Amino acid sequence: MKRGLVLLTFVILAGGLLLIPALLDFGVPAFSDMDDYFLKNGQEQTAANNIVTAVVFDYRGFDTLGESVVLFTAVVGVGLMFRRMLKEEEYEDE
Amino acid sequence: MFWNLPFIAVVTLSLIGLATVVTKKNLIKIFLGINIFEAAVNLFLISLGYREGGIAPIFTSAPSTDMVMATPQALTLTSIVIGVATSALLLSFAVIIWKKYGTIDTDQIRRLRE
Amino acid sequence: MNGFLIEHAPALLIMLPLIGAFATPFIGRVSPRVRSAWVVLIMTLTTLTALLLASDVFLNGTQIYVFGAVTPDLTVPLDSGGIPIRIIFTVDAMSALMQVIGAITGFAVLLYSLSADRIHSGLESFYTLFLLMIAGIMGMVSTGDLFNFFVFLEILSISSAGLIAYRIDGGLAVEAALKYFVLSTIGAMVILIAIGIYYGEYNALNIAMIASRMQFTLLDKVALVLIIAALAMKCGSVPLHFWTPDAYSMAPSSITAMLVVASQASLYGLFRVVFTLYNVTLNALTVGWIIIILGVLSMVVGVTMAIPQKNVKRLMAYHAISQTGYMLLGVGVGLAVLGNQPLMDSFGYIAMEGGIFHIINHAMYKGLLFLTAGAIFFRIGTYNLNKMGGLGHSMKYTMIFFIIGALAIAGIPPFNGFASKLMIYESVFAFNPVLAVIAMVVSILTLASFVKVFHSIFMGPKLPEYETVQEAPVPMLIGMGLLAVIVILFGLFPQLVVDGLIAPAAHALTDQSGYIAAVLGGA
Amino acid sequence: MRMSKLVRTGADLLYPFALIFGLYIILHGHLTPGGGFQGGAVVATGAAIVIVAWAYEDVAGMIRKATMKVQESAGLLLFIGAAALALGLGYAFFYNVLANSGSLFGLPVPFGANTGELNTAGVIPIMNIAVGIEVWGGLTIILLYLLSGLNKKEEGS
Amino acid sequence: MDLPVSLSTGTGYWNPLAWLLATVIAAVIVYLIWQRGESGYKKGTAQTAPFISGNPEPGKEMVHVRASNLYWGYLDALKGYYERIVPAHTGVVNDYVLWYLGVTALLMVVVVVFI
Repeated sequence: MKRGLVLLTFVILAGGLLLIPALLDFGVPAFSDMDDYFLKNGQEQTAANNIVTAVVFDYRGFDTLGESVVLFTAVVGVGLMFRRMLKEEEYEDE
Repeated sequence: MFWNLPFIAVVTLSLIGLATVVTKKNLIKIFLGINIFEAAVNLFLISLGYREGGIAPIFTSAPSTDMVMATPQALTLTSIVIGVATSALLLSFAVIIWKKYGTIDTDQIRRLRE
Repeated sequence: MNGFLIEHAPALLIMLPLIGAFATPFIGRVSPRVRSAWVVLIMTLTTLTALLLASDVFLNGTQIYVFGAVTPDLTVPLDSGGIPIRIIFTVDAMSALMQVIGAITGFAVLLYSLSADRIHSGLESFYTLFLLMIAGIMGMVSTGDLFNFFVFLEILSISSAGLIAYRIDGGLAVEAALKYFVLSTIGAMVILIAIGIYYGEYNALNIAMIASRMQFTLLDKVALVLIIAALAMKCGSVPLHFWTPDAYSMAPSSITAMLVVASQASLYGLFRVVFTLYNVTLNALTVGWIIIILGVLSMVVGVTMAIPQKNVKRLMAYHAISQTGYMLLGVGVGLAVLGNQPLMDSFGYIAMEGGIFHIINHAMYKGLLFLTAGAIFFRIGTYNLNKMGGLGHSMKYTMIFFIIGALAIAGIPPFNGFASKLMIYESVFAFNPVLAVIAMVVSILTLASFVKVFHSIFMGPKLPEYETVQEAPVPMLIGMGLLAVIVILFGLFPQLVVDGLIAPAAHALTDQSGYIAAVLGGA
Repeated sequence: MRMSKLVRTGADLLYPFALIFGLYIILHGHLTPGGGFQGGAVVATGAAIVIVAWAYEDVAGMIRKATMKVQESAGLLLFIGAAALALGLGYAFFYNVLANSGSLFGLPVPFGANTGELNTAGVIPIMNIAVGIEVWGGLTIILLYLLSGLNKKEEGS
Repeated sequence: MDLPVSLSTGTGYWNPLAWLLATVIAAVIVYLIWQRGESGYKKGTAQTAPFISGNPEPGKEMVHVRASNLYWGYLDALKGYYERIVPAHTGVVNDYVLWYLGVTALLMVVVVVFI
């Protein structure tokens, strides 16, 4: 019963996701105006040869801030897990 | 259909990753499944930006100006770093659970239920 | 100066908590007192910025902030042919409302947390994560860019997971955090697939840009399904709610109150996608019914699961699920009649206003209830209802705050829960009477369940083991009191709130062309 | 557990090279493939090699968690400071104030392929350095924490 | 009576202040009735001690009805429902992910196939 449901779920998910290769063409994007703008003007506007870096740190710099914040958050979280606990913190309550 | 092989690989990889998460009972294997799924998503993003015959969008000594799209590469970079952060936190959870419960079998990690 | 502040308020709203979070590890070295003062300062500034921004948005309409442009309002570069290329924050009335919720709850929770979590170690990391959580919520609700939304969603889930596991608690808290984090990571990745689909189809990441190009092809349907399922899971609607009771019950109480706001930020994302990204291009009736069914399931299963619970926070967590159902129901009814202007005017807008009003009400009274549960735990050291009793003799103020919260959640006049529930009942009755009846029965069961909780915690004779229990400390009472005052004020003057905050938010949510015009400039 | 002397010496020798290669990737992020994240990860890999070759107790003396924490926060503050520089000058947050300005990293670049000039791209190299510092500190500290957690378990059992 | 503070709910309206006024009036009436009652009650005398057919008063923890004893009849009446719904919360993370994927698949069928 459960095995059948798992199988059915995955078949449906596979069907849904296979619409991506069926409808999107690899190597031939339908629109590319935003990226053409980056490639055409990015070098002059940001004075960076590497357009990916120009996108990462200039056009989408705010995402990059968020991304380094994610790393920072994970570090703080990991540090919190391995902190030295005080005696009175060690309780268990169901 | 066949020329969309990268997207088919994306679908296959994500199903493998999700199936791992659903069927495996070992926490580390579940995390590996999540990582496979993340890899599939990253592959999806990066293959969205490919244009036939394009080169990497870097002008330093570039042989041509016919380049692939740059944004998906930036998105993938972000997504990879987020994946690293996620894996780190998940692994530290697994370490603590191993220390406190003495097991990483998900059938045993169910003191919170109902 | 004031003009500068208002112009850059969306950026400051993210910047302030981030700078606060980055500097907290340094400042924590000096002394705990300085660290507390620093965190309170940062949170006060953030709250003031949010209120300033909200007042500006409600007076002058949608505010735009373009990161990295020459001026913050230059959305479309002149030579780009009308496409936005940078990350744009689009703060309309709905976003401003969510920011106000996050700021007020965050401020009250911080005051409470200063004394409630005093006994723990690792507090500078705790407050760092707390500020990051605020930044995540603020970013999620104000961004106008899908990938940026994903990034803030991840910030929010990682910081929440760290905070849920904070008390470790013999591994139980870590178990809850693990379940939450596995689910939310997979959900976020699924959202990223959907974002990739939009990008591949329309080569845009800006919500307004995608909305203006939206075709509702087969792939858009797939993306819609992926996003709806992931965000419904993040906001804890049945049958995707399984992480909610675990995470809510094992987190520190102050964090649980913030988790309520966090799940509402996901709810906001769901509404934003459905209303702004798709709007009438999708089959509003079907998707509306999907959201209504999710809502009804959440209401019924949430409240029935709550009644037999023995852990007070777990019980309240199931009620949080049940109340989320009301919001989904109200807004779902609005969605189901979207595009049909007569029906929309007769009850659609009222239903949506009810659902959105319930969001802010829920954040206030559920936050209050979780804080009272935390205050009780602070004094007696257990959440188990079977071990409690007779605390009304010694914790009078806590009891009063609990009564206010419990009556508000059960929809008893004159508290704020009644006002929003009444709006939902009457408008949903016009749509489908059966749904309204279910909503009322759920409300009665909620009252019954809270009568049980009230009886077991506060009623009865003073138990011998709690002979020496005292009232909760004053800072905790201030935090609870702030939320209680808001609950009462919203209950006494609902029309002012609805006219001033809720109706603009509901209209902003349905007004897709206004949103697109604000970003793309009338195109 | 400490590895053999050969491995330890090899790791010590490898570390400066990893450091320099990582710093190269960080500094040339705006000209060649790479950038702050990639370079920071390379440097952290160097630290990981040292950690693998030596025992945790030895490494805890060499690479201190507190230093790494300060380094990480400092990197982030530098990053957000570089972004907030534009606010002080009256532009929007994250505006690239230094690009094409003629001052630090301010040489203009015409469109088209060129050989690359280090002194370009405005705040992008500064942000690359900031992110590089942050990722270096962050990844190293994650390794140290995970290792210290495992270590305590061995003592207990 | 259309005060500016009353909340219109589509088909009706709701005025908390009028409700509050009515509550105060009702409270006053209740107070007046209550005042006419017997006033011979004195605290601290044998009047206030519980009388259980002459038996001694049980301990405090015996008197208090604990939470798990409440709503016994309700839970018993809905036994069939609870026996199904409670075990669904298994606490196994694999099952939770499976629920999530299952709902995604279900929505996929509803949205992609049927509309």
